[in-house]
Amino acid sequence: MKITIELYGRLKQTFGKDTLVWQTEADNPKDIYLELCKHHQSADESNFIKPIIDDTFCDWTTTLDETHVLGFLPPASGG
Amino acid sequence: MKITIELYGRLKQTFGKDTLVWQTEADNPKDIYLELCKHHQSADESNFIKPIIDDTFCDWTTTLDETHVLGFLPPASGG
Amino acid sequence: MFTLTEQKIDHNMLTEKVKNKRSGAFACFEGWVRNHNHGKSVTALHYEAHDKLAVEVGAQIVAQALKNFDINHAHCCHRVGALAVGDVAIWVGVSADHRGAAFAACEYILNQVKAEVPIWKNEYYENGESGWVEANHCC
Amino acid sequence: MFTLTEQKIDHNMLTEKVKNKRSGAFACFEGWVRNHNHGKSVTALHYEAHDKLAVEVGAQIVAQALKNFDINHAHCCHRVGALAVGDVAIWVGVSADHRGAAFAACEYILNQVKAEVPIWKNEYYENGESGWVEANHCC
Repeated sequence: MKITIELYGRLKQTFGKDTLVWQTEADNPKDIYLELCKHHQSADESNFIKPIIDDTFCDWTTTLDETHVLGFLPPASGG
Repeated sequence: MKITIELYGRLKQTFGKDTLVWQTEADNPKDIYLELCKHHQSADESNFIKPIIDDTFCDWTTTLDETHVLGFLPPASGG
Repeated sequence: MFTLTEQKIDHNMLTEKVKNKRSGAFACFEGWVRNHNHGKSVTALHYEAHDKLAVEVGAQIVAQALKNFDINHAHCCHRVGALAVGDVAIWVGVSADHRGAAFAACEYILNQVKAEVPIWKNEYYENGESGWVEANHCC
Repeated sequence: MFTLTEQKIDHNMLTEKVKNKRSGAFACFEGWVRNHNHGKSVTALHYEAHDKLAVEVGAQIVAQALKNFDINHAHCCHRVGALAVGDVAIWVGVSADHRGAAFAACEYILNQVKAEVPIWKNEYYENGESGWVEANHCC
């Protein structure tokens, strides 16, 4: 499937874009995130990063379909 | 001697005036304070009260003369 | 309550949100954009938020503070967009009957917001570089 | 610095006294006149100070805070004279590189000023009575 991915904060730098459309056989945030890491030769930071689906926090293992917008939030650095 | 005494905060109530001239044989803040307490049938609170001479903190045992202005400060209650 | 704003943070307006006649204590914190970080000269910075989730998570933190501490009102406002050195980035205000709870709740809200609310800081340096700030120990 | 004022306390003006470009953290406390104390309805109050000694002792406390804590600037202002419910009686502001020291120094200054600075509060109650407040646990 093709899934839209939104990136926030420093993940825009890591993955080169604010938003991208990703072609994948995977169907959950964790596997898709790991595909992105592999593609960009970036370390797995899933312990620190939070996945969201349609602007709502979700589990890494939630099943996705093409209607969903997936997002990755790096650790907060406000204040 | 006759000494001028300034009273602050609730000590104005205790001793009935803001300022008074006190006739005494005593020559230090502690003895004069105890005379005032006796005269007004008020408890000795010298553990909590600070004496001042000419607007400067002093010891209870400092020797006074008639040129001095003696003052008594109750515990702070600002803030 | 928790709010985001693109405008300059207005202390007096925000204080009105927590003001009331029974409170004797008001503790407040402002995070200011400072001119240095990790040895680099900072000229400006940009805060980005996930607006919806920032407001949700921020509101949960303020609600939790109202449960955890003996306080009357609390508010936190975080600025987003472009900020200059000296600008206020975050404002936290708490009113309470007594000072201990006001200070404790104010510090709690600040720490939780910095750790949990999805807002990210991009700093611009004098040498022309810029960078997303990783862990934020700025204030 | 420590100041006394008979005017309304002006947060923005006082904040300028501690503002600087290296500080990322600003902690502030205001003591507000509240409408009740020890179960009585308060309508107004009056603060009296020994002006000279209040300023001396207050300045020593602020100087000690600058020694004890890793902060950049600190100021405390106490209002004297007649105050109404909701008025600000005391303002403490501290700027620092980091938030921990700012909060700690602000609370230190407040506690010391309340305990040591020769200022006394006379409260006026709804029932027509008034009284000098003994120990002040108001804020």
